[in-house]
Amino acid sequence: MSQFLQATLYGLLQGCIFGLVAVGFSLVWGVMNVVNLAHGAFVLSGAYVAYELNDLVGLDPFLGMVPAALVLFAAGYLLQRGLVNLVVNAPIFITLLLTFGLELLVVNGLLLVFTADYRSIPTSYAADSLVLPGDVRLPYGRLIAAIAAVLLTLALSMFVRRTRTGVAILATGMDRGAARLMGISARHVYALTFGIAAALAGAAGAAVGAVTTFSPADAGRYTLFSFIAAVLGGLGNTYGALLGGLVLGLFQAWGGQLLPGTLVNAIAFGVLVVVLALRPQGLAGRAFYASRVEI
Amino acid sequence: MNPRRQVIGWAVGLLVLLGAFGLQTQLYTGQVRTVSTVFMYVGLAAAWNLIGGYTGYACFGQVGFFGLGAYTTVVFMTHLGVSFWLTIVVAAVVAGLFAALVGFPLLRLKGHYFAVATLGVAEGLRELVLNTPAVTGGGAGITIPTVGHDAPTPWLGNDGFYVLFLVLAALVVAVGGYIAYSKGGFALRAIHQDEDAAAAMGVNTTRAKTLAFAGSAALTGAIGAAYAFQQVTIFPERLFDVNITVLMVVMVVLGGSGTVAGPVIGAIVIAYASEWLRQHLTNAHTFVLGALIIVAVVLMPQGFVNYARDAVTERRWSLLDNVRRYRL
Amino acid sequence: MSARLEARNLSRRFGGLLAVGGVDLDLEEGKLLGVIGPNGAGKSTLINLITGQLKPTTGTVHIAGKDFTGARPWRIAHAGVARTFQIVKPFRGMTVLDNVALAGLYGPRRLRRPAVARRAAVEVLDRVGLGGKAGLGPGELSVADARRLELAKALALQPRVLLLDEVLAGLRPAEIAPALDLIRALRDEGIALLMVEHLVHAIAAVSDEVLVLHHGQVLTRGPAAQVLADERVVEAYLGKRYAERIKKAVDDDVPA
Amino acid sequence: MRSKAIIGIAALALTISACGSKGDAGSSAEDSGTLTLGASMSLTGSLAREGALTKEGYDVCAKVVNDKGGVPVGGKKVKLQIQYQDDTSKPDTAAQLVDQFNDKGVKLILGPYGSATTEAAAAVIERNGQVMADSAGADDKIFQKGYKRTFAVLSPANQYASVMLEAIADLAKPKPTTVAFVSADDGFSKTVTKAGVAKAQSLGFQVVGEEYVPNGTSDVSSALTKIKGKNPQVIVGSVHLAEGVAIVKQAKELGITPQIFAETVAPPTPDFAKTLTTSAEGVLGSTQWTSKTSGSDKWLGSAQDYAATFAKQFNNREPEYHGAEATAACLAFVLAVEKAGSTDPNKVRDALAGLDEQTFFGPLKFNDKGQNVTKKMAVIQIQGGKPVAVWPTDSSQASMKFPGAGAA
Repeated sequence: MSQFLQATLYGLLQGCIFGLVAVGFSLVWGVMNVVNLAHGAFVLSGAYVAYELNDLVGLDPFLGMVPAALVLFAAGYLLQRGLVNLVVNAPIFITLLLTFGLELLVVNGLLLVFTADYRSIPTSYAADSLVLPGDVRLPYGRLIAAIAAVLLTLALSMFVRRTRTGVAILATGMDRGAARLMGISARHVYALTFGIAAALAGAAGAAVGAVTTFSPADAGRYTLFSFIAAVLGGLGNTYGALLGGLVLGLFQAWGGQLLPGTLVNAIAFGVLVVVLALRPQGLAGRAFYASRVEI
Repeated sequence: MNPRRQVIGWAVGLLVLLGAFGLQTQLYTGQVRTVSTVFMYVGLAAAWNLIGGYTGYACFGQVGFFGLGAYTTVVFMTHLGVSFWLTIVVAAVVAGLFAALVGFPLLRLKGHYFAVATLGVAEGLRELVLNTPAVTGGGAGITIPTVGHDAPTPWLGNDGFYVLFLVLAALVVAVGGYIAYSKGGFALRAIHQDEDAAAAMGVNTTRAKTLAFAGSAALTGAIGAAYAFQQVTIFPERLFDVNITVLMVVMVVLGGSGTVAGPVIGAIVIAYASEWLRQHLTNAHTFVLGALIIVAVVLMPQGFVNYARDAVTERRWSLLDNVRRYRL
Repeated sequence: MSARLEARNLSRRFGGLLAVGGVDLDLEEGKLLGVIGPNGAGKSTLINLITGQLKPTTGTVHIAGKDFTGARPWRIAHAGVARTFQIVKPFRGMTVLDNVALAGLYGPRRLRRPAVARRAAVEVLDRVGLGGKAGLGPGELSVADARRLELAKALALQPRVLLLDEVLAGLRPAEIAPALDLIRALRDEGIALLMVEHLVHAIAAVSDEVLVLHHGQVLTRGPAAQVLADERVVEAYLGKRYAERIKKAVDDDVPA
Repeated sequence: MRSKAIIGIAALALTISACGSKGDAGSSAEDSGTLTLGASMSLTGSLAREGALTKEGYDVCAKVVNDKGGVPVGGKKVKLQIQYQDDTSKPDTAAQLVDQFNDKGVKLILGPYGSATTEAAAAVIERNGQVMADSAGADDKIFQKGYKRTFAVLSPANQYASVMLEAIADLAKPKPTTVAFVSADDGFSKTVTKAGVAKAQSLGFQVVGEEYVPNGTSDVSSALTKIKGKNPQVIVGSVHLAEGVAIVKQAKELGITPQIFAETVAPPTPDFAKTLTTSAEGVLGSTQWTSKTSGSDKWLGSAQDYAATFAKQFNNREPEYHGAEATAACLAFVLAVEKAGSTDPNKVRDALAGLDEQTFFGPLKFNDKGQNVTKKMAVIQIQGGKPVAVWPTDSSQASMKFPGAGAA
C-alpha cells in the first residue's frame, strides 16, 4: 500500500513542478492567444542563470529563483516589445513559427555557451527526504519546488485580480480594442505579460535545476509538458496550469505503477487528446478562451 | 482563376518535373541523396498544404501520419514479406483511414486547440510504437530485409529513391494543383475563411474537412513509407520527430500557404538553406536557421508566392508594410 | 397546402439563460413574416435554430413536411432554406463573384464545374446591384454593398425559404426603398420569407404578419398596424417609464 | 497572375540543376599531402554531450600522429586530417553525410556516436565500399547483418552489464543475492540488459526486477518505486547519461538504499560525479578503458601516457573511455594504413581485418563480424569524486569498496 501512496505523493510533487513550468505558458496563451514554443527554452535559461549564480557566489538555487525571474522578465519584455508584437495580429501559424525560430535560437545559443553537459545545481538538502510513516518519503527539493509552485500561482492570481496592472492584462486579453480605448497601451501590457510569463519560466527553471539534471536538449520536453498542463487545466484562469500539472503528475504516477514504465509518456498524450476531444476548454478553463477563433 | 492560367500552371509544372529528372544526371551520390530529401520535403509540404494551407487547420501532428505510413510498410515487408510497391499503397490507406478516424473528434476543434490535439496524437503514436517491440521493434528500431532471398523488394539505390521521391512529390503537387482549381478547392478555401458561412451555403464542412485531412495524411503516409524503405533501419524518435512537422509548416508558410507553388518553393529554399548551413557552419547552423526563420516570418508572413503576386499586381514591394499589417 | 416551413415549440438554453423559449411559427409561400424585438430578444438565435447553426433544446423544425430538427446547416440549405447573417460573413480571400459562385457548386443545384457556377453567379449579382463589382474583394465593398453580397449569396441558392437577419441595417435611407422593392419581388415570386429588422417602418411596409419577441418569448403577433400600436411592444422596446410618457402624449392630442 | 509565380520556380529549379554540376569534385583522399578521415559527429541534438567527448578523442589522435610527423604510407609521411560534419544526432542525416564524404572521395570514416546512427552509417559504408572504424556503436545487432567493412574497436554491448556483475561476484564480500535491473528502452540498453540478466542468473544472483523507462528521461521514479518493495541489494542500470544520474538521485529521494549501484555509460563521464557530488560515491561503472588498461603502442604509449597526453591537451582533465575509444578507432586506421602501405579502402579494410596489435586501449583484433571480442571491459568505482579502476584486479588502481552506496 505504501508503494502506491509513495507514487501518489511523488506524482503530486511532480505535478506541482509541471504546474510551475506551465503557468507562464498558460498566461501567454490565455491573454495573448500566442502559443510560445520557446517556453521550454526560457525554463532552461532560468536554470542556467541559477547555475551560474550558484557557481559564482554559491547562491542556493531556490533563492536563485528571484534573480532568474528578473533576468528572464527583462528578456521576455524586450522580446515581446521588439519581436512578438510584430506578429501578434497574424494567423496562428505565424506566431507558432516565430516562437519556434526563437526556440532554435535560444537552445542552440545555450548549447554554444554552456556546451551540452548534463548539469544539476548542487544543494546539500535537495535529495534528502522527509520520512513519513510507512517509509513514504517526500524529498525536500521537490517539496520546496511544489510549495513555490503553489505560492507563485497564488501570487499571480492575486496580481491579476487585485492590482491595476493585473486587471489591465486581463482586460487586454479579453478585448484588446476595448482596452486600448480605455487608455491601456496594449504594447506595454503585452510586453509585461510576456515578461511575467518568462519570469515564471525562469523561476521554474531555477527550481527544476536544483531538483533534476538539465541540458539544452531538454527544452522541447518542458514545452511539451507545458502544453499538456495548460490544455488540461484550461485557459482563462491562473490556477488552470497548476491544476493541469497535478492531474498530469498523478496520471503519470499511477500509470507508472499499473502499466510498464515506458507507457508513462503515452498516458500523458492520451489524456491530452481525450480532454481536448471531450472538453476543449479544459477542466477549469472558460469556454470563451477555447471558442476564440482566429482568422 | 481563368482556365488560361491553369494551363500555364500545368505546363510550367511539367517543365520543372523534366528539369528535375535532368538534374539527376548531374549529381554525385551524396548530392543525389540530398536532393531526394528536398523532394521528400516538397511532397510533405504540399501534402500539409491541403489541410494547413487550403483548409486552414494547422495540423501539428503531421509527422504522426509520416511515421504511421513508414511503420506500416516496414511491418508488412518485414513480417509478411509483402512487396514494397503494395505496402506503400497500404501505408497510404492506413494513414488516411487513421486520419479520418481521429479527425472525427478533432476536426471540431479550431486554431491552437486543433494544433495541440494533433501534436498529442503524433506523440501518442510514437509512444505506441515504442511500446510494441514485438511488432515494431520499439526503441531498438526495425530493419527491412533488403538483401538476400527473403527481401520482398530489392533496395532501389540512391538513384531509384531520387526518382521515387520525385514522382511522389510531383503526385502530391499535382493533387494540390487539381484541388486548387476544382470544386473541392472552393469548399476548402471557404471553410478556411468562414466555416459557418460555408455551411450555410450548402458545403458539408465535416465531410470536406475529413477528406482533406485524410487525403493529406494518406499522401504523407506514402512518403513516410518511401522514406522508411530508403532508410532500411528506422527508429521511432526519428520517424515521429516533431521537427519534421514544424519544418513542413515553415516551408508552406514561408513559401506561400494555400497556394500551389508556395510549398514547392518553400521546401526547395528551406531544405537547401539548412543543408548549406549545416555544411558550412558546423556548430551554429541550427542557431542561424532559427534566426532566418524569425526574420522571414516577420518580413514575409504571407509567404513568397503571395508576396510576389501582390508585388507584381499592386506594385507593393516594401516588406515593411507586411510588418505594419500584423504589428500590434 | 401546409406551410413551407413549420417551427413548433422551438427553444434554446445556454446554461441558465433561456435564449429562446417555446416559439411557434409558419412560413408560407409568397408570405413575409416580420420579426421584431429589443436587442437580446433572441431573434438571431431563432434563425440559427432554424438553419441548424445551433441545436434546439426543445421543439421541431419541418421543411415542406419533412423533419429537419437539429439537421446540419448544409442539409437545411439543400432543402431550399437560405439565410443572411446579421454580421456579414464574406469569404475575404475570394472575389465577390466567387463568393456567390460557391452557392451554385454546393447549393441544391450541385453544379460540377466552377466556371459554370461563376456564369450563374453573374445573374444574381446583377439582380442585387453588384453587377459591376464581381472582380472586387469583399474587403473593398461599402457597408451597403456588403449587405447586398450577403443577400446575393443567399439568393444564389435559389431558395424556397429565405431568412433575412437585419439585411437593411446600415443602409442609407435612399437605399432602403429599392431594397424593399427587391424583397417584395422575392415575395411575389413565391419565396417564403422571414425578416428580422429594427426599422419599424420597413417591417410595416412588407410584412404580412409581425411577430414580437421579448426575452426569447413571443410577446404578441398579428397584422403590422395592430402589433406596432400595442403598448406592450412599445414598453418592451423603450422600457416602462418611457412607454407611459408616450402613452400620455398620444392620449392628450388624439381624442379617444 | 499565378503563372508568373510558377514560372519563377521553373527558373529556380533549373538554376539548381546547373550549379549542381559534377565539376566540383572535392579534395580526394588520394592527393599526396594528407590522409583525410571523415567523421559524422552529433555536435547538436540529443547526443551532443557524448558527441563532444568522442570528438575530443579523435582530435587527440590527429594531434599526436601529426606531432610525430604524420602517417607513414609506403615510405612517405602523410598528414592526418579529420573532417567533421554535424549529423544533429539523427541516423538518416548521418547516412546522408557518409554518402557526401564518399562523393568527396573520403573513403575512411570514423564512426558517429551511438548505436542507431552507427547502424545507419554502416549500411551506407557497405554500399559505397568505404571503411568505418566504429568508436561508439556497441549494439551487437549492427554486427549480425553480415557487414564486412565496419570494425568496432570497443567491446560489444553484451559485456557492459555482465562485466560489472562479474566484478561484484568476484570482489563483494559478503556476496549480495538480489539484483534489480532498470533499463532505458533503446536498442543498445536492451541488449545490455538481456545479456546482464543472463549473466546474473549464471552467477547465482536472483533477479528480482526488470523495469524499463523511456530513453533519455530524467524521471525514473515510477520504476524505482516498483522495485523498492523488493529491496534489491544491487541495482543495475543499463542507461545513458540522463537516466544514469536520475536513478541515483531519485533512489536517494525515495529512500532506496541498495548495497551498490552499477550503471553503464554514465559513471565514468565527468558530468556524473559533478552533478551527484556525494551520492555518486561508491557507484560502479563499466568502462572500455582506464588509465590502468594494459598494453601500449608506438603512437600513444601506454594508457598512462595517453592519460597524460589527453590532460595536456584538455587543460589537465582526466580522459574517460568515450575519448579513449575514439582515439583507438582513429589509431586503428593509422595502424591499418601503415600496414597496408596505401590508403586504398579495400587494402585498408583487409589490413584492419587482419590487425592484431596491443595498444594503449588494449588489444585491437577483430573477428569476422568486425567486433573486437578479445578486448575485455573494465569496472570503475567513484571514489572521492573520481572514477577509479577496481576490476579486473590485476590492472586496478584501488580495491572496490563494498557496500558502495551509503558508504560515503
